[in-house]
Amino acid sequence: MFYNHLKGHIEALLFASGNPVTVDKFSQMLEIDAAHVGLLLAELKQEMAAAERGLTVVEVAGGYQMCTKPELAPIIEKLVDTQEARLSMAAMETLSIVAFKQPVTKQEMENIRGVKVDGVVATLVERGLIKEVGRKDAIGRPILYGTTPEFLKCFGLKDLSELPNLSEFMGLEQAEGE
Amino acid sequence: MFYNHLKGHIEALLFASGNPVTVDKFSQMLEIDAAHVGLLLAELKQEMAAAERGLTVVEVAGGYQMCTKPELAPIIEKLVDTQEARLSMAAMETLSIVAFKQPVTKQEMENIRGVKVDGVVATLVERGLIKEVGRKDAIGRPILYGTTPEFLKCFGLKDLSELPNLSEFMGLEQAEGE
Amino acid sequence: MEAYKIRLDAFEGPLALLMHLIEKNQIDIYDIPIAEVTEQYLAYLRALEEFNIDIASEFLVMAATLLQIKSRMLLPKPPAADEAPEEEDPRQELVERLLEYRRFKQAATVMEGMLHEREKFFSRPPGEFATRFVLPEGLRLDDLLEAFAAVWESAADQFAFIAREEISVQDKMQDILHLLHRRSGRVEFGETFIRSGSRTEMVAAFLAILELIRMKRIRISQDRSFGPIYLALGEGVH
Repeated sequence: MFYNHLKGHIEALLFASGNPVTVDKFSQMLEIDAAHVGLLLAELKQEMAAAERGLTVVEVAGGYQMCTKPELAPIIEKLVDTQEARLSMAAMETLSIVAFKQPVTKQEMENIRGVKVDGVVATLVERGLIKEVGRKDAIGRPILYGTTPEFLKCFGLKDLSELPNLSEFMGLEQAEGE
Repeated sequence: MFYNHLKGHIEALLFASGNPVTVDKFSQMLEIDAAHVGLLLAELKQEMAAAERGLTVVEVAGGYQMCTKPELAPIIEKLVDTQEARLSMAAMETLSIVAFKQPVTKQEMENIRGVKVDGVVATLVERGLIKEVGRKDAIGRPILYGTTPEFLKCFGLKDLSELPNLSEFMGLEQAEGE
Repeated sequence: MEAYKIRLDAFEGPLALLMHLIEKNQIDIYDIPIAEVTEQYLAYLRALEEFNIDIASEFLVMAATLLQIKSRMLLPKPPAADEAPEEEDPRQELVERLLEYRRFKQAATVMEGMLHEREKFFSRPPGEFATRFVLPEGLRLDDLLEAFAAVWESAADQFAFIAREEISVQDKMQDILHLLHRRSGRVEFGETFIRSGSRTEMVAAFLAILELIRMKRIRISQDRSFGPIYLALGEGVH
């Protein structure tokens, strides 16, 4: 391809950014059109698939991110301190409500979980997984919460449409109820 | 080489570490001897030298570190957010004091402006308009500030001699020395 | 009772506790034996009390709800008239809440799995690029001079209170005008018109210039960028 020499540029940009980089951003930085960026990314990814390579490129949060290959996780864990604070079950449940029902108020989360969610919501906001996205047009104009790009990054999602369909879980109920 | 499959491990470890990794550390994590680590690193580096690759491995601080290739620096710079720096009135006033009275200490700027200048001076230094040029031979050896070449560029000046000699006009230096 | 002791404070809320009871007893969620479940639920709350653990109000609200459903279940059903709509099961609302809760519990489990998978991909922390500031363009020397005049003026105000008036601003204004007249109305700004070199004279001179400019008795001009700056007598004030 004519733009082949730009593959190294993409590799370097992915490395330097750390965060996912959008096709638009590549297109703008490299001054080539989006279609070519797509081709270069695909080629790069294919080359990285070789067994003697340790890195890969994943599509996440609307962009592309350079990561180590998942099968190398055990070796990387020797290096990196992976003692990140894990999300409690309460936090995970609340996060799933926000993810599937967004935009959603604290009251709505509390109705589903049957307990106060102030503490958990504060934690999730602090972690950058959810954020205020507006106000509900109701008495008291309560805050509406939604997920952030950081949420997509953490869960390895390209966008929200990649979330499993909530109705699948309902189907499960019905199957069980029969 | 027998250990060839470990090249990807080294690549991934270099990537995930960010910091330089010593040969000993590699040797311990991969459970191979240091000589082999050296060979694998050399091979990795050679492969990365190919034109279509954007990264390289440099030996630094007693270890090996993954970096973008130096010739790609201009493209990497495009990741940097640029922001038009507006100069506040306070910044402009302080800058004018430095310009006409340089070299000048913060205390001297404060005497003229009648307010603390720490924040403004920090901003001007950050923007590259002024810099430390020495120490005043006085109690506490306070830092002296002067303008930078960047300052000249901003104001379209060839050199400092193009500035009107206000300090002479006002005899500031002498007056304060009294 | 043993089970409760082990998990005394393990339940996030009343729905979690109810789900636990339903799962433990392998109850069909669509046909909850409400009397039995209520009894077990209350037994758990009593166990909490025994251990002096504060019971969150949500648990008590749920206890009341359960007791109410139980009593409604005990009421004899009115004879079913053909036309009358079928009466709602008193458990209906609770079942719906439990189903909704369980749905999100399952969603949470699925999401945890996703998180776990994603954690196998190690990324780098974003490169630390300090935001680069593009310096403003087209700044003029005049901007700098104006800024300096402004700051010096306010500083001079402060000095004026403490400085002994050896040379007054008034005197210096006269002096400058005199000098200008003698030099045919124009003096280069950089040229000194300070006579004694004392601090009070400097201050007075600068204030005098500012004052004369304000009164339009003199003008400051510059023929071209970075050219010399001139003081000149104001028009018609010769």
